[in-house]
Amino acid sequence: MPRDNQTLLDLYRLMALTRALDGAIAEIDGHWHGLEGEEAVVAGAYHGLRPGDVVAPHYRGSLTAACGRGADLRKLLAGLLGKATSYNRGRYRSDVCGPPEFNLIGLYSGALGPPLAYATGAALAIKLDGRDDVALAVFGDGTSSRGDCHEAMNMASALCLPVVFVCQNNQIAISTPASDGVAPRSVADRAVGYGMPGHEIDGNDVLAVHDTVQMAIARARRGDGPSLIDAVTYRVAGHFVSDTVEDRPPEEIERWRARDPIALFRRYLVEQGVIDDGDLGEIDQAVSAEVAAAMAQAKADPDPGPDVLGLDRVFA
Amino acid sequence: MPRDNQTLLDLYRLMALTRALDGAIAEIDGHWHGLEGEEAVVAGAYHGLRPGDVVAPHYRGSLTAACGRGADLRKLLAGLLGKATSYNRGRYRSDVCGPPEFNLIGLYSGALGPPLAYATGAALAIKLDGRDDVALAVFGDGTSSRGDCHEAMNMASALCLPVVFVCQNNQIAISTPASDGVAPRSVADRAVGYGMPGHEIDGNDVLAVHDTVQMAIARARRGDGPSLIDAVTYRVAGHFVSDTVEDRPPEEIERWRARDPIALFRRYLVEQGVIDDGDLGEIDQAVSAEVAAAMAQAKADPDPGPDVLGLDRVFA
Amino acid sequence: MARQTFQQATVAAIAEEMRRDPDVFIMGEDIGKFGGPLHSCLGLWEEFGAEGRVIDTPISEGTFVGAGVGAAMQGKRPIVDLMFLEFLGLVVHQFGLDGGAMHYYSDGKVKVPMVVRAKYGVGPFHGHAYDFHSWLLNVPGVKVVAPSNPADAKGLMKAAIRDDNPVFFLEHMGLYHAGREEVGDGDGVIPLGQADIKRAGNDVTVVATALMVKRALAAAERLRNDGIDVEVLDLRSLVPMDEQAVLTSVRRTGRLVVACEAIKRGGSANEVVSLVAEEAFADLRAPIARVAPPSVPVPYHRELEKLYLPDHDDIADAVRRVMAA
Amino acid sequence: MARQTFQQATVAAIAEEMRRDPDVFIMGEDIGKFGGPLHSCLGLWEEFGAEGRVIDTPISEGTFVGAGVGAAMQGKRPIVDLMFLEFLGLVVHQFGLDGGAMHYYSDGKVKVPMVVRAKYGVGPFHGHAYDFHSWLLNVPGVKVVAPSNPADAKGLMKAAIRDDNPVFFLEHMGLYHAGREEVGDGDGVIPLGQADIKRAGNDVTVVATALMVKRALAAAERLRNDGIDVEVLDLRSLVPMDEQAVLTSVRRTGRLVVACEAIKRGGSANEVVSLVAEEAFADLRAPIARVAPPSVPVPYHRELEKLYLPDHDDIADAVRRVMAA
Ligand SMILES: Cc1ncc(C[n+]2csc(CCOP(=O)(O)OP(=O)(O)O)c2C)c(N)n1
Ligand SMILES: Cc1ncc(C[n+]2csc(CCOP(=O)(O)OP(=O)(O)O)c2C)c(N)n1
Ligand SMILES: [Mg+2]
Ligand SMILES: [Mg+2]
Repeated sequence: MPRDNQTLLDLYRLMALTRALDGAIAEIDGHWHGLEGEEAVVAGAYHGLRPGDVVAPHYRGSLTAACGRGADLRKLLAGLLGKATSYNRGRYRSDVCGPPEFNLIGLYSGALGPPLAYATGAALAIKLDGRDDVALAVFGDGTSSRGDCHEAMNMASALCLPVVFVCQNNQIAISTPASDGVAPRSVADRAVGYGMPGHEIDGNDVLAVHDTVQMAIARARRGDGPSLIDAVTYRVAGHFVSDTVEDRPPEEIERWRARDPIALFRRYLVEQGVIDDGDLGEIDQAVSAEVAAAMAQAKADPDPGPDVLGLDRVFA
Repeated sequence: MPRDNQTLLDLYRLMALTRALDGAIAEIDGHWHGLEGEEAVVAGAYHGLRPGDVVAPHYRGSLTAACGRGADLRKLLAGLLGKATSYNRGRYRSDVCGPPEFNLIGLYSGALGPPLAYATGAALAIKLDGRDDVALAVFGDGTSSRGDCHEAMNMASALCLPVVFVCQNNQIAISTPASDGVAPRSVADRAVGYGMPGHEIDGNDVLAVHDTVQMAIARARRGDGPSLIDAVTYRVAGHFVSDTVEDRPPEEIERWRARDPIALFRRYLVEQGVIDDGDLGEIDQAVSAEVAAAMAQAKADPDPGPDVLGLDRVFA
Repeated sequence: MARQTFQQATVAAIAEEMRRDPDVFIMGEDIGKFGGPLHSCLGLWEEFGAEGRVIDTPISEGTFVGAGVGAAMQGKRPIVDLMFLEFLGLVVHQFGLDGGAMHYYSDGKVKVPMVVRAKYGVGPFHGHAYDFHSWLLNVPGVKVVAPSNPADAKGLMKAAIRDDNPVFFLEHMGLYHAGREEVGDGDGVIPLGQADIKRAGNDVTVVATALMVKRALAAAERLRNDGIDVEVLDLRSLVPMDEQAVLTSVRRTGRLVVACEAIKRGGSANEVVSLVAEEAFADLRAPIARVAPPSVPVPYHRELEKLYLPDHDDIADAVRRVMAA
Repeated sequence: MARQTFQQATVAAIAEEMRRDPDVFIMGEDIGKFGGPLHSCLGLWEEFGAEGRVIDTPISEGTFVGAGVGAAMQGKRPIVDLMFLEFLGLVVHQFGLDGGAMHYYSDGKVKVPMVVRAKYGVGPFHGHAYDFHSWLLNVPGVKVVAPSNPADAKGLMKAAIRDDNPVFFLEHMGLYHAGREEVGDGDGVIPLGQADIKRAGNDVTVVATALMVKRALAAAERLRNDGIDVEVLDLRSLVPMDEQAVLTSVRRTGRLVVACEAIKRGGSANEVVSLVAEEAFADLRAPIARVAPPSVPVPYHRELEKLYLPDHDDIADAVRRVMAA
């Protein structure tokens, strides 16, 4: 797949931003669901979408989706703190629910699964309106056991809707290894049952992710219907920051750490002569500074006042 | 698969009984969901189970499951009429919900799908108790689109439970052809996604059904886990008796009528020298007489009195 | 003006709104060429099917209701035919918890203009009678409509479709084909949240919706012979509830009976009772009475079903009780 | 006797029942080696895991709750850890409509002895606070338990496990790790349906469950300084509800305030209000008052959350209001 240097650097930047955010948020929020090791999936999937495309991101990576679509970092971080300056003035958390003005569908309750239906509905709206936008529905390996997954894929296939389903398969759900919670080895194996293309890919290879997602998006834009991509990666982090229970073999974690997607991509970029180490370091620094500044601002931002409770603002 | 003449004749008898019931009930209940053409699936699946096996039948064929397990015909028909002599004294309908004393799981609400979970739970109980019984979960092609199907199969596979899933695939759901409601051609294609064996079989061939179900049951009894069988048949009848809307090509219906499972099996039995036409006719007559007698009794049976309402009998 | 059944009036409202607004579409099981169970969508396929605005879905309730939410977020105005209210438990998360919260949680940026319609109730169709609408009162952000006659059904369905929130629209199977009544052909939107006094009276207020309105009216006729003058207040929508209308009536009559088809324990009747016990206590001259089925599953035999469901006698008895107190 | 938290007492009850009855087992997400979110099952894996009685399930709520129903029909006594009450909408059909109806519809032949436990409520864990238990009051055949302290949690969990019906067991996250209290180590079953007077008083009855009991007691302390003597009645189980205890108390005090963490509209508080408005009207000296969150989704920022959830001041204000009326 042809891609220009700008795309490569944008992908790198989104991965670096994801990591920088991860570190900064972990410091202030013990309940943050980190995504160390999974940056290639989220950057690869969320980069290069059009404004009319609709995204229902997996909660782990929701902030990356928002950043990838142009949301403001300070407002997002304010949303993590519930500040009045956040996109919803503190009514709801930004870490699992992105600003809808960027065509993001979040977790409005905390239940995993239903957003696949909302993405399917967005695709239906797209089709009814004759747009050539697409919906992207991303979910975890654990979430793939929910009936919502089955129904959404089956319905998207039956109605030939422009949806791309991506499993952010970090091979674990809280403590449950995918091998226990997800019966087959690959979630992509399910595609045949829905009569749609299924792709199992290396989720630590950002270009594999990006290329495959873009290919599936192109197919959907053409009106050829949904696809299912199983991007296999690994949750190097705990389930959330203060999750100290770790039952996986240390060697396994180390093996995956050695396949760190950012390090892999850095090596690739340097080897291909796209950029040198020094300039990569500059990107890293710029991103970190941006995050630090946004965080400092968000922290200083005001808390919401009682008016935000908005007892009469439930109904439109 | 070795089978004795008795099994063959029992299978025939259950098919004939199913058809006789179908005709007799259609006369009195405009809302009866007939199963002309589907007798091979239900007789093949429900014959030859052990008392400890648990069955969650598809609603269309629920009475056959009850008969196959030894339930009393008059009580069942009384249950259709809500009579005081029915298994539950008129509290609930017998056409979609069989008597639990025969290890039958019915539709206690009218929702299709959840009984697959109940069957999965029965299999879990069986496994916990170290029994070598099995659970049989039968569902329609339309029902296969429910998330329950996915979750039950995935969970049964993940926990290696003794469940046999059978799709009574009559290729339609009310008015929706399987090709519109179920994305792939064969429901059996889904098995690979759950890492379990999948079998697509001719649902008009009672021996194919019986053999395949029994093979899957044997596997489950051995502790080797669940299987999925797609028994492809055809709903020659309307969705229910007074359903006059018919949008399928008459030739298609005629083609399947020509493959009537009872006629096919009769021919086989005669050709194999198991029984001759005259004796088959006698079985038919005996079965019809039995149904007529049971129906007459059920009709004459008393209605439930106000005490059956049992306001204080909701809780155990 | 035309004489229409509840079913016809409801479908007419949908068709008129689909003509008026190209963003309105409808989906559900067997609602296309088949016309919908009990003719819930009769004729829509013929008129709008070719435009793709009448969509047959697989049997995937949570997901097609969820798809309604997702399409509404994109600016469409979906009507989802759930077939039966009995399936509410399969969709309440998508419709209620998520669909109802989006406008609030997004600080007004997301709107979810959708209607879920559902048949229910004891009637000629023998099954799927369960009435669980009461749950929805306890879910923030969703509206609940329960018309009692064809004209109201039409006007309320139009309002529901034009509403920018998730609206649950109840279609009682005991009213569905139960006779034709005059229904206006004009726009005739009936705003949600406006109760209607179906019979004025001075002695006692009976609050009801749907089939219970009919039965309350029958009870009122009988009670006239006893010299009891009953006011029958049809809430029409339970959320928003016309609290003023209830309070005004009860303040005048001093007595309240609430009739409801959901089982008594935890039913929506309780909201009316609580409103009055809080706000109009000083004007109450007698205990409040609820008339509702006992807290058992809907039984099957028609005689048991009759015992289960409150009829005009049960309502009349309750009225006599509060009059005697 | 031991000093235990709510979480410890609950898990102790489960462990003791699992020791007592080999048919009891537990399943849910991450309840095995991981010990359950918020330690909901801490230690059970170590003791019962090898016997296969602590079962980690895939993320398939409807199906693992349904599997509980199916296993219960076979004579097992499953405990299902739903993790959060927020997921009730994903399982209410299986647990409630089907599970609750089986005993009745089978004319007593099927029993469904199971417990679904679920965490909820505004507390230190920031999220999944939604309280939708009120729905279950309107579902025939299921019981609902909501303890307010460790000792009650233990005794009620034991009763729930021994009960032959589907029981929903609420575990409030604001109480979960909120301090140790004395808990008996004996069998100490607390029968479902027995309210408990947590504080005797003469002027007004405050009915509450779970966290609201704690806050009602705090309000009562403050009101003592105003010379108002509050009785705090902890329902402990909402179904069955100890109607006699409520009526007896209100008949004595003549005043009722009901505090509830579910949003006000359609919340379970309404059942208490309705009971009293029907049965003890003659003894009421003042309007009834409900104290409950407004009908909006639980907001996120801690300050908004505080405004949302009734505290002792809100309860005290309501008491003062009914005293002044
Ligand atoms: C319907 C539902 N069930 C359970 C949970 C609790 N929960 C939160 S995160 C999580 C694990 C999800 O696993 P996976 O989909 O693989 O995502 P990951 O955490 O690995 O990114 C669970 C079970 C939930 N939020 N929603
Ligand atoms: C959850 C649910 N959705 C919808 C219905 C309404 N309904 C009753 S029968 C039926 C068709 C089912 O199709 P299928 O599973 O293929 O069974 P068949 O009728 O063909 O035997 C439907 C949609 C239902 N009972 N339950
Ligand atoms: Mg995962
Ligand atoms: Mg079918």
